[in-house]
Amino acid sequence: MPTVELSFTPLPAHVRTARLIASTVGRRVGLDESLVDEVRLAVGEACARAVGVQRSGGQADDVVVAFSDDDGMFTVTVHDWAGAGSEVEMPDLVEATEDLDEAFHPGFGLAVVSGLVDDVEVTSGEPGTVVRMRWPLSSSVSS
Amino acid sequence: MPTVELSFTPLPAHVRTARLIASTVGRRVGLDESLVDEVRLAVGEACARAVGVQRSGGQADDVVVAFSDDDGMFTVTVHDWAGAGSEVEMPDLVEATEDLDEAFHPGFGLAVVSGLVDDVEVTSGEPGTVVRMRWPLSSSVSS
Amino acid sequence: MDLSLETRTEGDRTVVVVGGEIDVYTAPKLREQLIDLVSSGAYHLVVDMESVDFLDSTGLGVLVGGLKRVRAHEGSLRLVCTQERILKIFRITGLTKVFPIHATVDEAVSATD
Amino acid sequence: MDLSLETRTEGDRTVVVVGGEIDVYTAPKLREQLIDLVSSGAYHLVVDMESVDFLDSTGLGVLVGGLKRVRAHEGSLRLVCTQERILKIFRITGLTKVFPIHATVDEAVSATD
Ligand SMILES: Nc1ncnc2c1ncn2[C@@H]1O[C@H](COP(=O)(O)OP(=O)(O)O)[C@@H](O)[C@H]1O
Ligand SMILES: Nc1ncnc2c1ncn2[C@@H]1O[C@H](COP(=O)(O)OP(=O)(O)O)[C@@H](O)[C@H]1O
Repeated sequence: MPTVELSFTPLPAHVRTARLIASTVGRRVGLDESLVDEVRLAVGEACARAVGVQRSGGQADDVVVAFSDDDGMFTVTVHDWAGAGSEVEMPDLVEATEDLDEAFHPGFGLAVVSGLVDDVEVTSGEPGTVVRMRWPLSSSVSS
Repeated sequence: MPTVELSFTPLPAHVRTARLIASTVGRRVGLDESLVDEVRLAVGEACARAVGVQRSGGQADDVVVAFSDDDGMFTVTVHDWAGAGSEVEMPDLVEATEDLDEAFHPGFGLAVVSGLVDDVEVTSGEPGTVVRMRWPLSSSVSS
Repeated sequence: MDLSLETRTEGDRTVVVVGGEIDVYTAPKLREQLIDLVSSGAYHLVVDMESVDFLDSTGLGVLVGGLKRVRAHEGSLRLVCTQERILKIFRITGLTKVFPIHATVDEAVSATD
Repeated sequence: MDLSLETRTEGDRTVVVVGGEIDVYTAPKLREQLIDLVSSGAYHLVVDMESVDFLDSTGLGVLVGGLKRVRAHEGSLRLVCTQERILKIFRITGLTKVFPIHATVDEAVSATD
């Protein structure tokens, strides 16, 4: 069961709120301070991607972010409802650069996530994509 | 439709997260800076109350806080699932003081809420209590 | 921010300097501190709230509980607070009529009314 | 924190000093700035990122877009950054191979490679 769950309409401003909550909840469950930055960035990327695919698909449902700590792990999942087919490949960014525009590119953020986070799992299908990230907790301060 | 919705297991630590989100989301939708403190306190009180009644009733479902801005108003609702009968009276605190213990007292927080917030509505019933608070927005920065 | 607590003695008064946030999460710590003091015979308390950033009703409840405890021993519990945002919460709840509130620790320590 | 942008000219280079957070919310502002500069004929850009607190992939995308635009005019886009947390994001994405990254604005302004 998630400890904290956040859902928000797919707007860029709310991605900042999600980031802020990621670092706050992470700290609260005892995440090592050296990982807080990584969590903040990774959750932000996953949420920005979810907001992006839903907006480009005209899908207004709330993006859902769930935070939980179980068995000494801090788990964050980000769900979009953009359906199967919202791209989830992680491009080789160095190769891709020549073609890359500043236009929204959902794979770009996922590449950052997978580069940052050791334990990440991306599942695509109906009703959309789930990005699950996990980090070890050094201590369990509170839950 | 709520702009941002937060749900959390009924634990005191999460009340702090809810407060932090209340001020962040409030600022983001253009809440006047002079009201941010009031919103933070009021949302904290309503959440602390919800956590309290659920814990004393052994009800482990997530407390739900929804934030939205519509028609120039910032609306926050806090839902608990403690069922009808979770006290919602707002006691006259000055009268009550002699009997008051530091033990949890759900009406205490609501008294603070109703003292702080001009536009507040408390609805009790099944599956629980809903505290709805509203504040005027001076400007609509983003939504 | 978390709660910080410091205690010192001034004559027959015990001054508790509180900093940070007194809320549903940290209030149990303050309650313990007040209970410990009363158990150890400190019945005249001055709670300095000048460094408190945030106070909610759980915090108020703990202060009221402390007042009840010291009164059971003919004691006193005085507050030091000049912060408008904190004072407002005492006013809203009518607790300004229950707690003597002072502008400085010196004033609170020497008060006898 | 929001994004801050300041622009100045040093010889044939235009220095853009960026502060705050470059993310999905603020990146459009930076993109506009870069587009405006290129439209007004500034093709040799130095983006000073020393005051950037946060950078996400949307920000990277905008920088890559800027690079493409100046290259279309035989121009350059150099970055100034020594912050490890920011550099890490360029490394992860392989963009250290795409952007010349300098330790100081002076170094970037005088670079000709
Ligand atoms: N993503 C975030 N990370 C850290 N702090 C944040 C974040 N979002 C908001 N805040 C906090 O909320 C405050 C209000 O944000 P604000 O200045 O309104 O942002 P913006 O100007 O982009 O709307 C900021 O001072 C900051 O402390
Ligand atoms: N309710 C809140 N209001 C403002 N900031 C908060 C709140 N909760 C957490 N934070 C921020 O999160 C950071 C981490 O909190 P933390 O020190 O872990 O709290 P605690 O010690 O009570 O667990 C704090 O430094 C603070 O900036």
